[in-house]
Amino acid sequence: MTAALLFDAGLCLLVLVVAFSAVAGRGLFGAIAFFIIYGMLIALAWLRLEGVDVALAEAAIGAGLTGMLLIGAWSMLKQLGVSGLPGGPSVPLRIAAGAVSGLVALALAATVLALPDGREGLSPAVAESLGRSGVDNPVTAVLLNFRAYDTLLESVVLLIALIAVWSLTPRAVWGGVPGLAQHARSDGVLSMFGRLLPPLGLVVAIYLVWAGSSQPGGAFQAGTVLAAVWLLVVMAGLYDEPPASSRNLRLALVAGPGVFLAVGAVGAAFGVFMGIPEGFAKPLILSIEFALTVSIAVTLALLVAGRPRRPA
Amino acid sequence: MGEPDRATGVHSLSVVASALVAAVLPLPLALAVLSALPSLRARMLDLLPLAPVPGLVAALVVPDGSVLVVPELLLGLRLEMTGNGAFFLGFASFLWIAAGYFARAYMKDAEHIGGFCAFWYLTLAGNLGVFLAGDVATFYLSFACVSLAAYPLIVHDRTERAKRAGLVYIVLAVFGETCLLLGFMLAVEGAQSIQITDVRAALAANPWRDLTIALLVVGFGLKAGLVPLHPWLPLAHPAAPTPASAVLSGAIVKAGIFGLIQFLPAGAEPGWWSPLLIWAGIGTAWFGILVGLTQRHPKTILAYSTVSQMGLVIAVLGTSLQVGVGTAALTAATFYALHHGLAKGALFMGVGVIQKSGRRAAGAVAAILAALALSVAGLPLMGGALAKLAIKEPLGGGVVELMVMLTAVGTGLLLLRFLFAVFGNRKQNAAIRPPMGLVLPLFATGAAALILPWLLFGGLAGHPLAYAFERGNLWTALWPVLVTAAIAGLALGWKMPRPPAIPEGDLIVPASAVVAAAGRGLTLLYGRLARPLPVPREPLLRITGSIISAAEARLASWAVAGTILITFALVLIAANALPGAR
Amino acid sequence: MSGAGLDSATLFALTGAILIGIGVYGFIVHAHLLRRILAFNVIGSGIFLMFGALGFRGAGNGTDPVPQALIITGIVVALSLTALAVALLVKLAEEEGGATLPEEQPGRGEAE
Amino acid sequence: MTAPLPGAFPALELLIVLPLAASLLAILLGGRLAPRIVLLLGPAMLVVTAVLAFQIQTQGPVRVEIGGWEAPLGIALIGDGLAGVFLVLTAIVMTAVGVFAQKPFGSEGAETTESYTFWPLYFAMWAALNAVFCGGDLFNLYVALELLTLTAVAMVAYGSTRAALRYLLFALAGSLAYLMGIVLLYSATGTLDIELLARQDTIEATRMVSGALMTAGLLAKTALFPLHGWLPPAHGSAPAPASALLSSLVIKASFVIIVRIWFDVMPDVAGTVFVQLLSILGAGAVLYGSLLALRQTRLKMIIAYSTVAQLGYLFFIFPLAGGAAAETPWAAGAWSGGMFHALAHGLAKAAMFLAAGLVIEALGHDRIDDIKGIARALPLTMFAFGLAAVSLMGLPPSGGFLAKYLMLTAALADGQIGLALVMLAGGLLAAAYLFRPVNRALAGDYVPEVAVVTYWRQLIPLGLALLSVALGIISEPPYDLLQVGRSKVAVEGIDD
Amino acid sequence: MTDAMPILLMLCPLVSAVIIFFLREENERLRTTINIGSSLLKLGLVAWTLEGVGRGVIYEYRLEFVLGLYMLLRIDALALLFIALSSFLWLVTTVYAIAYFRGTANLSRFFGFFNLCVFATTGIALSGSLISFFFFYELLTLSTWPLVVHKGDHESLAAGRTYLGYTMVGSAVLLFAIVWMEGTTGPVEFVAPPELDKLSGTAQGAIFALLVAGLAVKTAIVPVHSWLPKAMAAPAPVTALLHAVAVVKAGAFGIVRIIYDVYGIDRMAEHSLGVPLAMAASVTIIYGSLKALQQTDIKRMLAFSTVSQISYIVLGASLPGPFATIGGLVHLVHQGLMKITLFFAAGVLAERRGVHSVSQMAGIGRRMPLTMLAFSVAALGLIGVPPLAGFVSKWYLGIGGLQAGHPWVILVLAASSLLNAAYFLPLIYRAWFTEGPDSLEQYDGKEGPTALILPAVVTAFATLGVGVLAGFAFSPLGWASLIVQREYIP
Repeated sequence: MTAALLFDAGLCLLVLVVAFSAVAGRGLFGAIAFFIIYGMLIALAWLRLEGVDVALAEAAIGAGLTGMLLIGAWSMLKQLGVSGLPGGPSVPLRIAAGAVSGLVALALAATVLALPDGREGLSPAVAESLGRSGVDNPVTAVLLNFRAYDTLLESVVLLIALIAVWSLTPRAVWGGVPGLAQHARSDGVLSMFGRLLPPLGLVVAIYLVWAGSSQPGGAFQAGTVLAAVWLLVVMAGLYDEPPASSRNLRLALVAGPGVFLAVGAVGAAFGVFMGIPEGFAKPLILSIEFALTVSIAVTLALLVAGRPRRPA
Repeated sequence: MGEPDRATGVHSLSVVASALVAAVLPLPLALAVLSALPSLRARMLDLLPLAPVPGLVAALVVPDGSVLVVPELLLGLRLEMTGNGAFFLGFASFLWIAAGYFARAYMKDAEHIGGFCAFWYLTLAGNLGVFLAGDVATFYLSFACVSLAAYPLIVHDRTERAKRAGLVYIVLAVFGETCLLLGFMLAVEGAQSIQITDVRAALAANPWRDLTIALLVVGFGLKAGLVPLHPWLPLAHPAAPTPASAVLSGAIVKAGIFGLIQFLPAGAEPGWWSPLLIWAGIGTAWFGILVGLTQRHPKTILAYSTVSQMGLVIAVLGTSLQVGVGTAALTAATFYALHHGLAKGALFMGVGVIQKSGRRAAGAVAAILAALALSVAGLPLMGGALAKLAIKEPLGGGVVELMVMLTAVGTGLLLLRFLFAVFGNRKQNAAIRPPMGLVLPLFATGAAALILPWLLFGGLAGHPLAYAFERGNLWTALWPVLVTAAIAGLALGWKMPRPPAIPEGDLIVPASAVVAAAGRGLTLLYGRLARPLPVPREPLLRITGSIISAAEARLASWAVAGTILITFALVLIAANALPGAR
Repeated sequence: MSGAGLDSATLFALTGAILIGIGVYGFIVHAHLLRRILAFNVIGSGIFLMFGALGFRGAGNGTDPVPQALIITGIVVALSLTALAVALLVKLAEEEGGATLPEEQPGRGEAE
Repeated sequence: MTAPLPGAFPALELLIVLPLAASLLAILLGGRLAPRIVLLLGPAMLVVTAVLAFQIQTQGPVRVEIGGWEAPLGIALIGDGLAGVFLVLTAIVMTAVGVFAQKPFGSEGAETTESYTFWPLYFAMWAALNAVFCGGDLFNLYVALELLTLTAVAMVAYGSTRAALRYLLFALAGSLAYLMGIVLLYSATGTLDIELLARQDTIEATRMVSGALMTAGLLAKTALFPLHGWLPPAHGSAPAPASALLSSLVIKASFVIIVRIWFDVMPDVAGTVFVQLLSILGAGAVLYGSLLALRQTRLKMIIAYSTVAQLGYLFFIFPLAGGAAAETPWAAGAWSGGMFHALAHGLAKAAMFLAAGLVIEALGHDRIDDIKGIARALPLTMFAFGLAAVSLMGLPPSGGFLAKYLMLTAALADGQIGLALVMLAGGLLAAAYLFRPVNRALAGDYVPEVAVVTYWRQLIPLGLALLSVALGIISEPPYDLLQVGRSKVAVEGIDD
Repeated sequence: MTDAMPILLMLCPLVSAVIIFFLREENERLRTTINIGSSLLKLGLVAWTLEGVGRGVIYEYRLEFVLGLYMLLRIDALALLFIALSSFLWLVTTVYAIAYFRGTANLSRFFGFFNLCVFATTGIALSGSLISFFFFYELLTLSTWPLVVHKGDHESLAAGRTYLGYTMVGSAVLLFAIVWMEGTTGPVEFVAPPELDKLSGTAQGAIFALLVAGLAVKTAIVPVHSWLPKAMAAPAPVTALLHAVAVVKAGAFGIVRIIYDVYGIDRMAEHSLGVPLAMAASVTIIYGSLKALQQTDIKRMLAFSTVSQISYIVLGASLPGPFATIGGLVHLVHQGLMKITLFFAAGVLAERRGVHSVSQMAGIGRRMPLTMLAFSVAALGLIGVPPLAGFVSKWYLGIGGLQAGHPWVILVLAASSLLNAAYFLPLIYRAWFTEGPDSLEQYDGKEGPTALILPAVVTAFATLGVGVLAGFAFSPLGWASLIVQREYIP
């Protein structure tokens, strides 16, 4: 057994323990905290599996944004005075659920072990077509060229999730500002970060998008960074969230998917839906990525902020 | 048989004759329809005597064996003039004319006159149709027409008595019709033809022979007053207006006799039917006499007399079944029935005249009534004696003949009782001169009853007229009369114990009591059975309902559904993976 | 993977399987919806981990990029669903003052 | 399969692009103008689907390789008969509901939550449905299905947060199971393309497990008994147009994927026990759903439980396809019957929910006990309801009858008397539970006071109901379309 | 032309149904014109067809649905018998209904469904294949239901519920049987006997039983008859239709089709399928009459009478031999004429005089002479009094029963006749021979509007006419003989 394997085994064990704590832990806040740690550990695992893009996404989105969502919900519930059920799940239920989930895990494990060896997957095919994709990073090539249709739908999923969250807005505050008003002191640490971070975040984001074509990174990761920066700024009380009725906001929301779709539609007009001509591949992909980044950033930030709660 | 017999339609009638035959039925039918029209109602009474005229003329003019076939009508309408049928047609038409004339005067001020006329015409059409029918369907139609259309005539007065009589009548009539229908179906199926001649010829060989004959005898016997199917007669005759009673007893009852004549397989000796009919007839004759003697109402007595007389005719018809007797007996029966019909019709009219006019009519009317009574009783040289003479031969001597001859005594007594009932009633105080409209038909019919036998005896009885004057025959006719006179004298001189009061319709009284009791019992029983079983439906529904609701609440819960989902996935895997699952 | 004995990829794949089991447990056992949402995310990441591990070829062969791309898509989708679920949960809490569905509270049946 | 000729009309692509664009446009334009988009898009989509149907009918199945990348690297869209009929159904129902929703989700004055958010959701749902029906890649189907779930849950949330959350939970679980199945399948085969997968004919444990997992997940989304717990509250409490979409289209999406899996992807994997199990659950759904529908007191809840019941029939096709049933005079009788049922049910159910919506608009409620006389106030609406009921009961001459007839023939030819009896019982139960509201609506001899419902809006459910009935009369075009590119398995049976 | 005829016949009622549905309620004149016009037009077409079919022409029209599943409309002699009856009675009923409903609400709906009902009945008559038959059979169920519940009161709604409940179950059974058969034999057309030998003898018997059981519901054979008396809650024109032309007849007609054109007489005999059916029919005949005897409400009495009478048709069809068949077929028409007369008259009595029960009939004949005359004629006809229609039927049935070697049939007929007499005669008696409470009131010549009275009189005349003119080639009897000739002499 090599050291690497030993490390991996330790990591796995840690992941499992943390995951169990997140799932079965007593306190809700503790569970969420464990979940965030768990996300980070998973990101680590992804690094071990040479999936840097995934690691980034997992850390940013899986652990970061999801964690923020959960914490936000937790604090809202706390404000509302809603707590968990007294007692918790009954013992028979625990046993039954344990048995069932154990079975699931066993069945899956068995299936995994039963998988035949020597599977190549699609890496040869990707490698073969990478040259025609316009980018060097195979993951980006898959995301934005080979399976661009998936990504298009995915960006719409994100956008529609926001619309869905907005659909929960009471009529009275429609078109209003998401989230609760932040009253951070203007000279506090948050405020300082809020002033410092945006330019930095912007640079990082642009780099991530740019690098995404050849190295790990891309629109989603970049969008997440930007969204995080925005959230920080808002939390610092420097800027308020824009109202949901803002025309510019709406334009920003649809820009990414819109550009993406437009490129696809133009392709369709020339005979190949979502077809990206070889010569224009890189600039086209990059412009899609930038547009997407903006939209994703705005969408993610608003998703975390939640539905409008205050009149504009 | 399939197709109605179109090819063999023998159009052997001359144009005039066929026009006559064709007019016999439509005329009264048309008049019946006209009677229903409010504007014409009043006139229709006057036309009553006119309607049967074509019948009479046809009976006189149209030769025997003439056939008129109209395949488009009914199941293939066939009118046929047979020998006996012509006689029945003729005498019935005559009686209907007379009674119609009588009715003009008698019913002048009656209520519901439109209805009376309509049904009179209908009954008439049916009655004549019976005698002309050449196919079973037409016969049945005519017979049913008589049966049903006579009902309104019976209940015409709307009295309680009339209603009761009507009820008994209609119940029995419908029963009789049903029996006839069944009998006809069986007979037709056996004959594979609806022609009456074919049907009669095939009846003896019919596998259902006995049942068929039984059904026919019941059906026709009911109309003819065969005991125990007779109770409607003594109820209906007195209840109906007199002209109706006259045709009921004189012509309608004869439809039953004619039916037997038409359908019984004469001379074919079908099993024990001959003795059965003979003895049933004799029984009926005696029953009518005995019960009739206990009655007070003159029309009732006449009705019982009709029962009795028809019993005799049926006895004669019974003999016709024997080999070798056949046609002669039928002719004799026809002759007897003919006389009886006219005489009885006249007697009823007489009662009507007395009713309307009281003592003033006593003289001449009494004379003709007495003469008719004596004739029916068989006083020598009267028409009735000839009739008795005609049936003597087929009866063939022995006990049967003796019994028949003895009924002459009974009949004599019964008719004496009748005369006493008519004239002995002191309460009658109306004393107006009877209108000619009533008297004329009475005398015409009476005369016909007394005279016609003389004219027809040669033709029908198969003997020269002189035969009637042979000593033996005279004596045969005379002794019952003498016995009757003796008994009557004794009865007058020696105060007889009052006969038991048997209600009109005799057997119907206990019978209806039994029916009523049975009805009550059935109702009670049905009530028991029909009570629904107590099924606990409500709680059952509630329980299943609550089970379903509980199940649904569980299934909505994710803890349960999630477990199911996962279990499900595992089961699905197993379903494909387990050995033997594929 | 039986042929190669236990390697890192298998290890992570099996970890993924167990993570799924843990998540399933949480998904079933908790009535509190926030914890269910959390469990959902655990299952999701377990599946992704398994997916990634199964597509991992170790050094030299190169990792299969397609699963990675799919996983990234999956993560975003999961986030979208989580966001909606959280928003719905908050609304439920605002409307009904609870963070559980009524049929899963002991002693209360479905009343809709 | 024919690749589209260069310059051929890109019908399939437009069916994805147009509603997506409309959705984005709706977000951009806002609640004032968004409702009007459908008035343009609806006819356009109808035309495009008609062209597509024509293409499929005349040229055979269409296959579009997106971005020009061949599978397994790229994603393909499949335009076969199955996709064609469901795309047409979607276009019809979506357009009708879109026109109908102009009122409840339009805004006369200021933009409201509903008028703004409904339309992007609506168009996205349309896109998602189209993507599912013509998707040729299992993972892409996953993404499309999630988009569909998002829109559907959000629409339910207009009516009831609780129902929406419950729906979401079931959907999440279903998604995870499906995703798990995909992961295993990809790991085993290295492709997610349906056609490529169909060519693999080895039966391995992995494929079995993944098939089962995908099916289980999709069953939760399709709400097959006993996983239907979420459906009645969700469909019963959503706004009427949303309910119409959910019942008539959304659940069909996951069903179509199940059909694709078992008839196209891995027919060899399914065993006799498996297909029987599905049909037994279907039978359970028919009986259980009907019984519960009988116990409901609200019109929409009856319709919702009716959906639970009607879904059951769809699962009869798994054991009935093939076997002795192949001998029936009708090609792929059971399979075609099942698809016809889905179509007829889609049209009829949409009509019913829209009619129920009008009743609620008129009366302010849908309690059956209190809808007396509504037939006099809204005769066209109740007529539409009645017509739709005819189709659901499977009475001639409706599409429901044709479907039932085809399936019944197959069932009896195959000796599956039990299923045949369940089908008949289901029809009778449907008659029983649908009769109650109709009877109630006809009762009374007065016209109740109701809010004004315009005539033309009553025509929408009527039109849908008429279409559902007409499907039984003008059945040849859809039937023929359905046969294009039909899986061989639909005739030969999936279990042998 | 020959192929268009079925379509023309179908279009007449369908087009008028559609137009009337969309007519405004107040547009009475146009509605009436369309109603009467289309009825007359259809009757004319039928008359024309009658001549053609008499010569042996067969009119046929085929409409494909999906591969192998098609609708076949075909006018043969049997179809024409039914369609002629329905066209005639429909015309009469339309006139009656227009008069009956004058001035009430929801008439466009009513007449719309009314015409739809005609459409379905025409379809049933013209169906040339089993599945086409089922198609229209169901359509009939659906289109009659709104008519049954037209009043919208509690009673008629309950009646409608029962009606649907019974008929739907019956249809389900029927469908099951049809599908079972067609699953093996392929589509069954009436013109060519299906290859039933592919099925085992038991299966053939079972399918037959199921087919008949399904049809028995509408035919109201005991024990599935209860819906019929309940359906009396419907308005009089509707009950008249239900009983005389549309619903019960459809069931009986279906049974006739099954026996003669699906199974065929030989197969019926071979598997002795007819006798049990004949017995069931006989039980129904007796039971219906007994129940009718118990009733005091006129319409309920008539309903049970229908239960009894309809089974005559079944009885005739189930017995082998030409006579029984003729009897059954001819009763199809005769029963319709007689029963519709009774319902028309009963409707008039209830509507104009508020007479509902037997006890209220006293003296009514005097005040409603034409109505009661029609009633009496029809009632006597049902009893089987010659020369009315019922006699002809009974005659042929009885002879047929004997021919078939089932002499008990005539006992059934006799018993039924007696029972019929037992419940009809008192009614007639009361009406004509007793005095009502207001007997002083003189007949004022105003029985009711002509359009209300005339239909009953016309059908009563027809009752008489078909009996008196039974021997004509184009009388119902003549036509039934023609059918039987074609059936028995291939």
